[in-house]
Amino acid sequence: MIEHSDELVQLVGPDGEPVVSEANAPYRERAARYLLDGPEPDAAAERLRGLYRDMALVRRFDVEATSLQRQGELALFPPLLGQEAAQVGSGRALRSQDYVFPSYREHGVAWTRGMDLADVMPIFRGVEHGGWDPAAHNFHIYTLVIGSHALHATGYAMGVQRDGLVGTGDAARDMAVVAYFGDGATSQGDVSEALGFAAVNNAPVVFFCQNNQWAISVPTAKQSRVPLARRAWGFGMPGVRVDGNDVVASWAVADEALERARSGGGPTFVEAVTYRMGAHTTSDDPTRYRTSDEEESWGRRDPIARVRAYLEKYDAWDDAREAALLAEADELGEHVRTTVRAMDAPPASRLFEHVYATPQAQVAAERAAFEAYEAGEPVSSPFEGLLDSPATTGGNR
Amino acid sequence: MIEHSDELVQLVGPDGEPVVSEANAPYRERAARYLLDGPEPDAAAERLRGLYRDMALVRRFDVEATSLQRQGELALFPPLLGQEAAQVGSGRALRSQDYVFPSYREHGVAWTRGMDLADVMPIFRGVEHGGWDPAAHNFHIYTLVIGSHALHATGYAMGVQRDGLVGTGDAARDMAVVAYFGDGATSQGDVSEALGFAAVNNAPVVFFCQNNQWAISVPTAKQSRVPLARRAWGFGMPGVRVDGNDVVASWAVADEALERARSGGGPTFVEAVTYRMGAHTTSDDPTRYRTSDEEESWGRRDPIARVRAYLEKYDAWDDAREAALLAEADELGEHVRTTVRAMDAPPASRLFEHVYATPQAQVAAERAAFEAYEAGEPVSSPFEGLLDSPATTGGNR
Amino acid sequence: MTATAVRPAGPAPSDLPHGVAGMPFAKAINAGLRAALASDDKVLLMGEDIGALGGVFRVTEGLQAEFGEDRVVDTPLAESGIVGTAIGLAMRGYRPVVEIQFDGFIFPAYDQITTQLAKIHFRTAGRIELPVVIRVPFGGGIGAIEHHSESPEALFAHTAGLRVVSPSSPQDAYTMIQEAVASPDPVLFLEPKGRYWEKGDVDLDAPVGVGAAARTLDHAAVVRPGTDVTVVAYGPTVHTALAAAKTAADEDGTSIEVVDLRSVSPVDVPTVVASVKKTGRCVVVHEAPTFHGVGAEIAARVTEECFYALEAPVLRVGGYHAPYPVAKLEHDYLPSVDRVLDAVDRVLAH
Amino acid sequence: MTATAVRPAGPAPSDLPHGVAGMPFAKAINAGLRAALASDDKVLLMGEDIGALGGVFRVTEGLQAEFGEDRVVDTPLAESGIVGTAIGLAMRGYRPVVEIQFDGFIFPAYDQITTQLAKIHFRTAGRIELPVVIRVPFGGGIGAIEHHSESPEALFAHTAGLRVVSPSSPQDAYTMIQEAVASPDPVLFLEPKGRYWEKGDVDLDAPVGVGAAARTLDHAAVVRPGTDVTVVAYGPTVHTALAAAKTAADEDGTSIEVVDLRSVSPVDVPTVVASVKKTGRCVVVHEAPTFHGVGAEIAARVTEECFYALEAPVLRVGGYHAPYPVAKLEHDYLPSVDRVLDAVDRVLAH
Ligand SMILES: Cc1ncc(C[n+]2csc(CCOP(=O)(O)OP(=O)(O)O)c2C)c(N)n1
Ligand SMILES: Cc1ncc(C[n+]2csc(CCOP(=O)(O)OP(=O)(O)O)c2C)c(N)n1
Ligand SMILES: [Mg+2]
Ligand SMILES: [Mg+2]
Repeated sequence: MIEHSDELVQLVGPDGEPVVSEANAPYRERAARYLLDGPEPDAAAERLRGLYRDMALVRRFDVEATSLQRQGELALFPPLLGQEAAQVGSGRALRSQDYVFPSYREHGVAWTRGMDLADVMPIFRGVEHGGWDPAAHNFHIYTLVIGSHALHATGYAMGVQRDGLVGTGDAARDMAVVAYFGDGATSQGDVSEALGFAAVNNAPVVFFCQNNQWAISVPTAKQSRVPLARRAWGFGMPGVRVDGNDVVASWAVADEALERARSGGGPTFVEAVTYRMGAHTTSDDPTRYRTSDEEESWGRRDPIARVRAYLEKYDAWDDAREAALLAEADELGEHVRTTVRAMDAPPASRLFEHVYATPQAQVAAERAAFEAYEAGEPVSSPFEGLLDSPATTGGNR
Repeated sequence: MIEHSDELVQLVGPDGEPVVSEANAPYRERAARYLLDGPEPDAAAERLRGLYRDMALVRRFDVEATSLQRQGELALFPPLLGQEAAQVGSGRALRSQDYVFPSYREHGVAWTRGMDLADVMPIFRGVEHGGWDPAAHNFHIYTLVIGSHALHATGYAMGVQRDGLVGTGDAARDMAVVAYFGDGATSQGDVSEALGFAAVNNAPVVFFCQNNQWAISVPTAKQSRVPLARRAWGFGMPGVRVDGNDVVASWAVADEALERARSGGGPTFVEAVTYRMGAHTTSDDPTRYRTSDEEESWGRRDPIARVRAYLEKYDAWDDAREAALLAEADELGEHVRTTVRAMDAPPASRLFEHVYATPQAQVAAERAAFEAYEAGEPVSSPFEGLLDSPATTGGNR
Repeated sequence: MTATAVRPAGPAPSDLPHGVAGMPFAKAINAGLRAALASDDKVLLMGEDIGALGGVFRVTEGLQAEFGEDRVVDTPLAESGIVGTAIGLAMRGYRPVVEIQFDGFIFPAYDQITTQLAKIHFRTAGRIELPVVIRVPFGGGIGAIEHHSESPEALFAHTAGLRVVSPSSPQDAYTMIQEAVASPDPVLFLEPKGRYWEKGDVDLDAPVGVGAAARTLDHAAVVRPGTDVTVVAYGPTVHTALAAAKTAADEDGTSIEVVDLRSVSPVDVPTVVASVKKTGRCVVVHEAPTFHGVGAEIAARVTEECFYALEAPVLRVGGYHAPYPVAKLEHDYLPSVDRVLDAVDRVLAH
Repeated sequence: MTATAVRPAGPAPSDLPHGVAGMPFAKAINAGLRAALASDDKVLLMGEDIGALGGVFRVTEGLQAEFGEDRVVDTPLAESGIVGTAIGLAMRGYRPVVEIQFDGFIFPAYDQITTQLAKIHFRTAGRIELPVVIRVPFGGGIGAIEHHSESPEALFAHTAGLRVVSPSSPQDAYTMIQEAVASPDPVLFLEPKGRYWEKGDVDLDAPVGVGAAARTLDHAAVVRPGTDVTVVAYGPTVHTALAAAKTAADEDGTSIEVVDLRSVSPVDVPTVVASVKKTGRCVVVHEAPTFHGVGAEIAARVTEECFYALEAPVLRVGGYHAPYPVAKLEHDYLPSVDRVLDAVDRVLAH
C-alpha cells in the first residue's frame, strides 16, 4: 500500500495564530527562522517583517498597475491580489542561481528576484512582448500560452543536470529550476508531459502551482475532481499541498522542494492553495461567475493581514514601522507610474528586428519594402537588392 | 492519508496454478464463472475453453499475418504475440453495446467483437486507411497517432452520458467505452488530457493500457518511474494493475471497470502488465535493444500455455479438443490468406473520394484535372466547369 | 447525408424581432448559435469560459442559462482535449461547436484538428462524418497582448478535409455560423474579433443552407462591383477593402470591385476569376503574413486562370514575415486603407 | 552571435575516408550528426528510439554508443515534450537536434514549434537564441501506412522565426545538417525519406557554414542548367525534376533548368528569378498538396518579379487536396516524371 496525504501544510493560521501539529512539525522546524515562537524570536521577527514588507510592496505595485490600466496607461493587467504569500514565500526560498519560469501573474516572484517591478510593465503597455533580460535575474519572461513553459523549465533543468550543477553539495552552485502556473494549467497536456519528463529524468525542477480557485471563470473543480497535488503522485514525484495564503508555510514547502531539487532528489509538485482576490485581468468581471460571499470569505484569509496579525500578536510591529512601509510603498508607486508613463512605443523597425538571429532574406525584403513605402517611394521588387547573394552550386551528385 | 495499491491482480499463475490471496478474493468471486476450483467447475471449464480457443485462434491469425507480410502480401504488420490474454480477457468482458477505440495492435479485441479478422488487413496491405465499418461491431478503426484516440473515447463516453445510457440499470442498454493503448502512449499529453476530461465528467470510459514493457525500443522505465496504474490516482480515478498474461484476471479487472462505467461509477484506468513477445512490427528488429534472456523469461509466462496448463491440471482439456482447435485454426489461417491475397488496390478515383462529406470545389477541380490527364487530355482550367456555381450576393451590410 | 434542402433560419431568438437593424457582429453570432441550439438538440457548445461568463467576448452570453450546462459546456483548460472530445461526441451523433478562446491558443489542438478531425471521414471511407465547428476569434486591431491577434488560416487551409471560412458582416456571421453547424464537414470558423462591435442589419429569417446547400458557405460574394481593379479580401479586411474602394472612387474615380472570399478552403475560384477577367488587375488583402499565406494561393490560381487577362501581377497586402507585433505597432503591421491603395496604384501603374 | 566564419567540416567519422563514393543519404546525415556531436559537446540528439535502435531509419545508428546516453537521448513518447524540453535545453546553452519519427507525428509538437520555438528570439528582443534543429523524415514513396508519408512543410514555412530546409543529395544532407546545427535560429530539417537509400559521393571535408555564413543554408542551387523551362523542386522531387529534365532533353531536346530550392523558408528568390527571367517559364514540383502549398508562394513571387518575362503562368505539380493516400495509390498521388513533363509541355504550349 502506498500512502499519500492531501493535508494542507499551514504554520500561521488565518487570524495570525501559530499552527502546531504533528503533521507540520518538520515544516515548523524548517521554518524556524520565521517563527515568532521559535528559537530566535527577534531575528525571526526581523526576517518576517521582511516578508511582510515584500508582500505589502508587491500589493501596492499591483494596485498601482491596476489603476494605471484604468487610466489607459496599460492595455491590460493581470493582478496577483491575494496571491502575495504564495509568491513571496516561494520566491524568497530561491537562491540567486536558481532559475524561474513564471506564468504571467508572478509579479511577486519578480520582486523577490530583485527585478524593478516597472520592468514588468512593457508587455502590458503593449510596447514589448518580453520586457526584461531573463539572464539578469534568472527570471524568464512571462509565458502566456498556458502550461507550455513547464516543458521549458524541465528542459532547462535537464541542462542544469548535464552541467553538473546538481548534488555537488556546494550551496553556491547547486541549482534548481521553478515553473509557476495555475490550477487551470494542470489540465494542459504540456504540463503532464513536463511532469513525466521531469520524473523520468529526475530533473531538478519544482512545479509550483498556485491554485487560486479559478481559471478565469472556471472553478478548479472543473479541472480536477481531486486535489491537484495528487497529480504528482501519478508521475512518481512528491505532491505537497500548502496554504498559499500562509507566507511562512509557502516558504517552508518551497524551500524543501528546492533543496530536494538542488541536492539531486528530483522534482516536486507544490499546490499552493490560495485565492485570486481580484479579477482575472483588468478585462474580466468576476461578478458574472462567482459570489461576493465567496470573495468575502476568502477576504478573511488575506495573506498580508495574517502576517500583520501574527507580528502584532508578538508585539513585533508598530505604527512607526507601518508608516515607514507606507512611505516606501508610495515611493514605489510613484516610480512605477512615472516609469510606465515614459514608456514609448518602439520604432516601427522593431516589426522586423529579431525575427531571426541571423539575416533572413524574406524579412530583409519586406523591411526594405516597408521602409520605401513609409518614405513614399514604394519599390516593386524588394528582392532585387538581394540578387547579389550567390547561389550555391550543386555539389557532387 | 490516501491509500493506493500497486499490487498485481492475478488469479491463475504462470504454471497454471490457481492463485488465492486475501487481496484477490473479490476478483476470484467476480471471476468464478471461469475458475475451475469454483462453484460450477464444468460450466467454468466450458467457458474457459472458449477463452483458450479465442487466444489460440488469435495467435494463429497473428502468425499468419506475420508470414503474409514476409511473403510481401502486407506492407507491415504489428503482431500482438504475447498479449492475447490481456486482449481476449478484456474483450470478452465487453457487451455488444459497448464501444471500443483500439490502438493498432488490438487484433485480439477485434476478434472478441465478432469481426472477421481478415477485415483488419486492408490497412496493413496498403489498400485502405480504415478497413471496416466501426458501427458494425462497435469497434472503431485503428488509430496510429499514439494516444489521440483516448480523447475520442472520452468524448464518445460523454455522448453516451448525454444519451442517458449510463446507470439506468438496464443491462442491455447501459454502455461503456474502452480506449486501448500502450505503455508508451501514457507519456502523450492527449492521454493525460483524456484522463482529466474523463474524471471531471465522470465519463463511462475504461482506459485499458497494455504495458507490454516496450514502446518500440524504449523500455517502460523511460516513460515512467512508477507503475503506470498510479497515473490514474492523480486524476482521481481508480488505477488497477493486473497480470495481463492471465486471461481470467484480465477478464475480471476489465469486467469490474466496465461495470463501474456502465453503472455511473465513472472511469477506470487498467494497467495490464504483459509482454510484446514479438517485434514491434514486422519492420522492427528487437535484437538491437533487448536481450534474449528477457524474451525467454517472458516466454515462460506465455498467456496461452498458462490456460492450457490450468485446464489440464483440472482434466478439462484433451487431445481431441486440441486437434479440433488446430483444424479450426488452420481454417482461419486459410481464410485470412485467401482473403488478403484477393484484396485489390482501390481505383485511383479513391484519391478524391470521401475527402469531404459534401462536394468541394478544390477536390472536384483536381479530380477533373487528374481524370483528364489520365485520359491523355489534360485540361488547363479545371475550375472552369465550376463556373456555373452561383456567387452569393452580399446580403445586408 | 447530403440533403439539399434550404431550411429557414432556426427559430429566431424570442427576444428579437426578425429583422434587426444595427446588430453588433458578436450578437449576430450569438443569435446564430442560439438558433442552432434551438433547432437541433444534438448541437453542443464547448470551450473555456463560454458558460456563466459567456466567453471572453460574450459571444455565448446567455446560452448556458437558456440551454443548460450539458449543452453549453465549460471545459477544462486544454485545447487538444476540447477538440479531441468534440470528435468523440461527433462520432456519437452530436454536433459540437467548439470555441477556442483566441487564435494564438489553437495550436495545442493542431494535431487533433489536422490529423484527426480533418481526416477521419476520408480514413473511414465516409463511414464517419464529423460535423464539428471550431470557432476562433482571429485577427488583430484590438490592442491586445501577444497571441490574441493572430491570423492562422493558412495553417489550416492547406489541410484537406477542413472547411475554413470567415464572415465579414453581421448578416453573414448570423447565417454562416448556422450553415457551419449544419455542415457535415468540420468547419474552422474564423471570427474577425476586431469587428465584433461593428453593427449591421440582420435578417433573422434569411435562409440557411443545410446539407449540400450549405455549400453557400463556399461562395465568395462581390460586395462592391467595380471595373478597374479586383480587391480580394475576407473576414476583417473586407471592411478595409470597402473603405479603400470608397476612398479610391471619391478621390480619383478608380473603380474597385471588392470580392469577399468568405471561404479560404475551398476558394470560390470562378467568382474571383470572373471578376479579374473583367478588371484585369487583382490585389489580395489579408492580415496574416503574406509569405506562404492565403494570398499566395489566390495569386497563383488567378494567374493560372487569367494569365492573358492580367495587366499586372497579382499583388498581396498583408502581415509581414514576423510574429504579430506589440499592440503599439499593430497599425503599422495590419493592412491599412493606405497600403491597399498603394497596391492598387501599383497594379494600375503596370 | 553572428560569427561569419566558414569552418571546415567537423572531425570526419574516423571509420570513413574523407571523400566517400556512393554514400547512402541516410548515412550522410549520420556522418553529419556525428561530426556535429564531435565538434561541439553542447550538441545533443533527442527523440524516440534514436539510441540503441538508431532510429527507425537507422539515421542515428551508433551515435549513442559513441557519445553516451546523455548526448543521444531516448525520450518519452511525447513530441510536445521533446520539443518543449529541447527549447529549455537550448535556453541553457545546449544545441538539441530533435528527431520526429515520422512527418505525421510532428503535430502534437506544433504549438511548441510555432508559438514557442519560432518566436522566443523575437519575444525576448534577441536575448535568447534557440539553436534547435528538428529533423523530420518526410515525404512518400516508401509504401508505408498513413502518417508515414506526409509533406508538412507549408504548415511551418508560413511561420516566421523558423528556417525550413530540405537536402536533396547525400552531399547536401551531410553539409546542411551541420549548418543547421550551427545555425543560431531554429531549423526544421526535412529529410526526404524516400531517398534515404540513394547513394551519392560525399566530400567529408566540404566547408560548413557557421554563424552568418550558415546562410548558405538559405541558398538555392541550379543543379542542372537549361534554357527553355525552369523546374523548381526541393527534397525528394529534385530527383524527379532531374529525371524529367533528362527525359525531355533525350526525347525532344527541351532544355530544362532545375533549381533545387534547398530552403523553403526563406526562399532564395534571386536565384529562382534569375532562372525564370532566362527561361520565361516555370513549373514548381513538390509532394505536398498544391492547394495553399509552397508552390503557391513560389508562383506568386515569381510572377510578381518576372511578370514581363513570363511566357506562361507558373504551374504547380504536387499532391492533391486530399489526405495522403493508401500505399497502393501513392504513385498516382506523387508527382511523377510524366506529370512534371506534362506541366512542362503545358507551359511550353503557351
Ligand atoms: C493555451 C491557452 N489557452 C487559453 C488561454 C486563455 N487563458 C488565459 S489565462 C486563462 C486561465 C488560466 O487559469 P489558471 O491556469 O488557473 O491561472 P490563473 O490565471 O488563475 O493564474 C485562460 C483560459 C491561454 N492563455 N493559453
Ligand atoms: C504521436 C506518435 N508518435 C510516434 C509514433 C511512432 N510510434 C509508433 S508505435 C510507437 C511505440 C508505441 O509504444 P506503446 O504505446 O507502448 O504501444 P505498443 O506499440 O507497445 O503496443 C511509436 C513511437 C506514433 N505512431 N505516434
Ligand atoms: Mg487559477
Ligand atoms: Mg508498449
